[in-house]
Amino acid sequence: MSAATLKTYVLVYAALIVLLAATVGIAYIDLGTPNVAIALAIATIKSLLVMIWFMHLKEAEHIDWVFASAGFFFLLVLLGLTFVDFASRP
Amino acid sequence: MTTITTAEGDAARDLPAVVVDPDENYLNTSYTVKSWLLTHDHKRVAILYLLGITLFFFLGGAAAVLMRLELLTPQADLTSHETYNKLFTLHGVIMVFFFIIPAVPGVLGNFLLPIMLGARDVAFPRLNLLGWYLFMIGGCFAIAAMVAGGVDTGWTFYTPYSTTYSNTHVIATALGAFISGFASVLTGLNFLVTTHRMRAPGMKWFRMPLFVWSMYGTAIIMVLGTPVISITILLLAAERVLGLGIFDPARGGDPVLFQHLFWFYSHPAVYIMILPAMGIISELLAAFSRKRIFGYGFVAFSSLSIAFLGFLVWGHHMFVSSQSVYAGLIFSLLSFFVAIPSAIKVFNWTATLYKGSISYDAPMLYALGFIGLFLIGGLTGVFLSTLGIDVHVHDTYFVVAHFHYIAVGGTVMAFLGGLHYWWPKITGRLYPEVWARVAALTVYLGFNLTFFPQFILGYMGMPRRYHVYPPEFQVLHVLSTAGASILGAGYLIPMVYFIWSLWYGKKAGPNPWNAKGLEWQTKSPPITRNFEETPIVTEEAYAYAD
Amino acid sequence: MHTQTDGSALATNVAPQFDDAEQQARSAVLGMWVFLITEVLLIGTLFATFAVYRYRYAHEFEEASLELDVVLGTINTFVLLTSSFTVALGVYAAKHGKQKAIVANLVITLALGVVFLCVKGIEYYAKFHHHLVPGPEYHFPGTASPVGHQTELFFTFYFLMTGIHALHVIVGMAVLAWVLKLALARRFSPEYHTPVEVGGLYWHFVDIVWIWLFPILYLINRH
Amino acid sequence: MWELQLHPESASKIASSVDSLFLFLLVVSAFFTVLIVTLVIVFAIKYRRRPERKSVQIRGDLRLEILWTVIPLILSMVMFGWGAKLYMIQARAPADAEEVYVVGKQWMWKIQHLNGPREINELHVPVGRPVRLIMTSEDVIHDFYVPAFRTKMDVLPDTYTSMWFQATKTGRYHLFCAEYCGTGHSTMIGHVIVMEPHEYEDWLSGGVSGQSLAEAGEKLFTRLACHTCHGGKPTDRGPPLTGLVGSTVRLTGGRTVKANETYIRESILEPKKKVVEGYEPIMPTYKGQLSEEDLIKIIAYLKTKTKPEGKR
Repeated sequence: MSAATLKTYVLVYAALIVLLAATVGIAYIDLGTPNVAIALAIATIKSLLVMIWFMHLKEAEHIDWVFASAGFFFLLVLLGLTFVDFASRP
Repeated sequence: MTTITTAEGDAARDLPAVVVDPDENYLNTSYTVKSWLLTHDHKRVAILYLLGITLFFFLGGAAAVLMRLELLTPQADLTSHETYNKLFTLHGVIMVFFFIIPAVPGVLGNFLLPIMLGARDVAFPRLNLLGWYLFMIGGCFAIAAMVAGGVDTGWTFYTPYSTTYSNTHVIATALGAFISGFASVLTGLNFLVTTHRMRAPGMKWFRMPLFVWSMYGTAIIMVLGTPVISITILLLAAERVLGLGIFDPARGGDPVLFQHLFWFYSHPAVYIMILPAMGIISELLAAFSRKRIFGYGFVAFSSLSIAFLGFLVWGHHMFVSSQSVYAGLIFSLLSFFVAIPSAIKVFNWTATLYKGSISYDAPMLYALGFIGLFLIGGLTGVFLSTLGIDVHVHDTYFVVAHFHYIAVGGTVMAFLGGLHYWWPKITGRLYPEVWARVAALTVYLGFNLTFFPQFILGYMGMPRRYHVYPPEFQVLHVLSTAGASILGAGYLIPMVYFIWSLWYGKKAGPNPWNAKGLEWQTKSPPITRNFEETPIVTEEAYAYAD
Repeated sequence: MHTQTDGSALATNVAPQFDDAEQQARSAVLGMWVFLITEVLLIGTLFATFAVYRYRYAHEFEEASLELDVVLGTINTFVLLTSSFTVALGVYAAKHGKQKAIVANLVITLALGVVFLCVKGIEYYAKFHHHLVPGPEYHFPGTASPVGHQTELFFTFYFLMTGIHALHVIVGMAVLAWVLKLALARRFSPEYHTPVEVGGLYWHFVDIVWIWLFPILYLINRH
Repeated sequence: MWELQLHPESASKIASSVDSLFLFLLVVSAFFTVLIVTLVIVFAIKYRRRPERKSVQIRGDLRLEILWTVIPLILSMVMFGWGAKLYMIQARAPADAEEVYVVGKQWMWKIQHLNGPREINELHVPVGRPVRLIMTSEDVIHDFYVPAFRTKMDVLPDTYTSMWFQATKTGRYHLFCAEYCGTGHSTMIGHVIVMEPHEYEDWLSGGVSGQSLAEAGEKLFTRLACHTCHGGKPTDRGPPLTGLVGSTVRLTGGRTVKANETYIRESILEPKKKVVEGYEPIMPTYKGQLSEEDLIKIIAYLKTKTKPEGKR
């Protein structure tokens, strides 16, 4: 629950920029299907960095965590069950 | 249940005392129109909502009356095809978006939630008022569309009919629903934050009244579901105006995707309608059998699980839509799971009556009636989750009857019961008990006569949204219309005596029902800040000892 | 803590429905998170719709995606990430009562917002120029089917998603401008800085949306 | 006119199964409704408020909660399984089902039999033989609903959906459009006429057209000169079409697709969307030149082009 210091912010920012470079770079290497997975994984990590440190979830109460993840969870429900239909069509 | 003691902040008394008129309450602090239109008081916002939804209820009801009259005979006598289609669209849009969804949360939720928690107001009073304005503006869009010539897509707005083929005022109506969606979001947001942050000292989660639990579940659905319908409506409007191809199969779009997005909200919206009603019923049963609700924890958690599971079952509206067979199987299976928490509630309510001390006041008559009607509505929902049966009765009057048993037999009955129960608190006046019991029985009889024949019609194969129909269905339609006229009368009676009671009703004390709950421990009507002193809660809900 | 009567309402910046500043601040932050849930689902629904069509028309969407300018997209991502950083610094400054730093960071953030919108405008102009705006003028130069509407669908989503995102950038800038106005009036202190924090949360959310838009629109299948 | 009928006619193989399942649900529902309503009434009377009696506070009972969670759960799983079984039967038409094409438009049903006859708002079928409907719409979504057969299916524009039934009783049954489709929705009705097989054969041969759907399709195929590219020779610019329907096709880029009616329709109208592996995307579109009925004719013709015996 310790409050973030200036150093943390700088480190998080640096990490975000490195990840940006990584995602652009990897996009130009042909890896087949993993390209999509890697791009989405990097986006997930970047979002988590922003949410945990910049948006102070690290110092937040449990309920803020629950609410912060609820939106993404139900979005996955929407995406998942819709794809059950579209992906299993003949 | 609670004892009101002075909170440990006596320092406040040293401040220059505001001279308080002992008769002052939230209604008589000011009489100006401005004081109402710019109010931050959740109780006044509730009254504003009450006026709004009453207006829309009678508007939607008028459309229903015209439809029922038209359906007396198999052929078209009263209206043209166009007019009939516009009538059922109007009825659906108004009743769903502007009556049932805001009714209980907007009126009883707004009035009671902060008081039941021991708070002075909701967390964001200005947003609360803004919500009412958005609701009314949205309603004005819908009414304007009607006045300008109406809309004929059905409240479901299915593409490509709504985007390409209908020549009516689709956009104005859709924008009406879009704007009022924000009102829903603001209500839900306020309820969630208020419940988390504004509980009085000692008001632990498992001391909260079940009405608050059900409002909490409702708020979750409002916050999670509404944005999806908002953006979907926006895409629909963009497609219609700009000629984009998002849902248009001729341009690579998929109309079935529209149905997925539409029902992702619109199925949980059914739980926005019924969860608050369940909360009211829990309050009424406890108060009029003078008992703690049997299995309080199970009833509380069933509200949350209904809110959660409600998001997983939307595809059961699409069993014959050409969605894949596997999707159909999964949605059917999940739909059965949502039946379980509803069943748990019904069993616990019934068990609550056991060894109670039951009185037959009008609110209790509504509550007992609710159990029967909700039972039928819920069980026929199980029929519709069952794949083989749904293929036959989908889009027939069976579905129409089912959702009216839930939304009207369930929610409207509960809303009326709740309105009677809390009327003395809201207005400070008692309603005439005899008339109220007569009205409750009239509504009950009229409702069943209107909608039970529609189950049979549906199984016989009568499709919904039919202006003319084969003659063999006529007898049941005539029965249904007869019931509707009784039902209509049943709704008008309370309207009359509620207004009458504002001037001539007996004055109510703080607690006319001798009930438990923080709302009965403050004056009737309450003061603007709800409580003279912040209450401190020391007992669980429904701590009846007699 | 719950000793509210008329007395503490007189304390600055505490609305009458709250007991104290702490309750008010916690309510505001939670309220913002709840609001962000609705935003996640609002924009998320567009992502889900996009995903369905990308799955169905994978080839055409990949072709169309090549028409987007990765350099400008990368610049804009960099701009928004940096603005998120400066907003975070602004909140940090507010927590520590550094008035000048709050103002400076907010000004930089707003400037970066303007840069983002300008770059976006350049991109839109190029698309317009190349007849890639869905509508009667639409013409796709690549090898994909000229009659199929699938690449047009991609650009429909490109404009819808980036357009709605740009709208959020503008709203976010308006919020931050209001916060800046309060900062200039020296309204914030280590005890009271809720508007900075809440405005910051919104801005970070706008950044996160772009973090997702960038790869799915510009990057996937670049090679 | 004032006859009262409480049960729909049952005239297909699946209808009696649906009715049995419905009856099962009805009995279960009636049991719980009677149980709850009786308990409510008994409690309400027995424990009515009397000055000398107080309510007894009971907090709950875990055993009861488990009981009334588990019993409905078991019952509902039975219902799910039974309903799913019927759904799977309805989803899979028997291979020997006779095919009939249906085109819905605002506000009529156009029906084409393989042997030639065309009808509007009427569908003649033989009793005792499975019939598969292949359906599409010219405009909005419709729904082909025959209550006596207990089955319905949405009819969508720009794609084919299908449903099947096997009539068990001769007679004349209602056909409804069950998906709201605009002004004349309630007039988009008709009849399904179930006939004895020999009467049905007579009816078919009495049709005015004289040429079968496939024959008409073949003429169209020749008139449009499709055979110049799809002649079946290895040197042709387009892939061979013999034995195509029902096979699995490899596309450029390695994907495979099942060559069903929707695929063929799409390949005629948007030929460059799914190109067969080894061929150039050079086929022009036939969008705007072919009506839904023309497309059905060509599909019916292609279905007759099966490979010689023995080869698969």
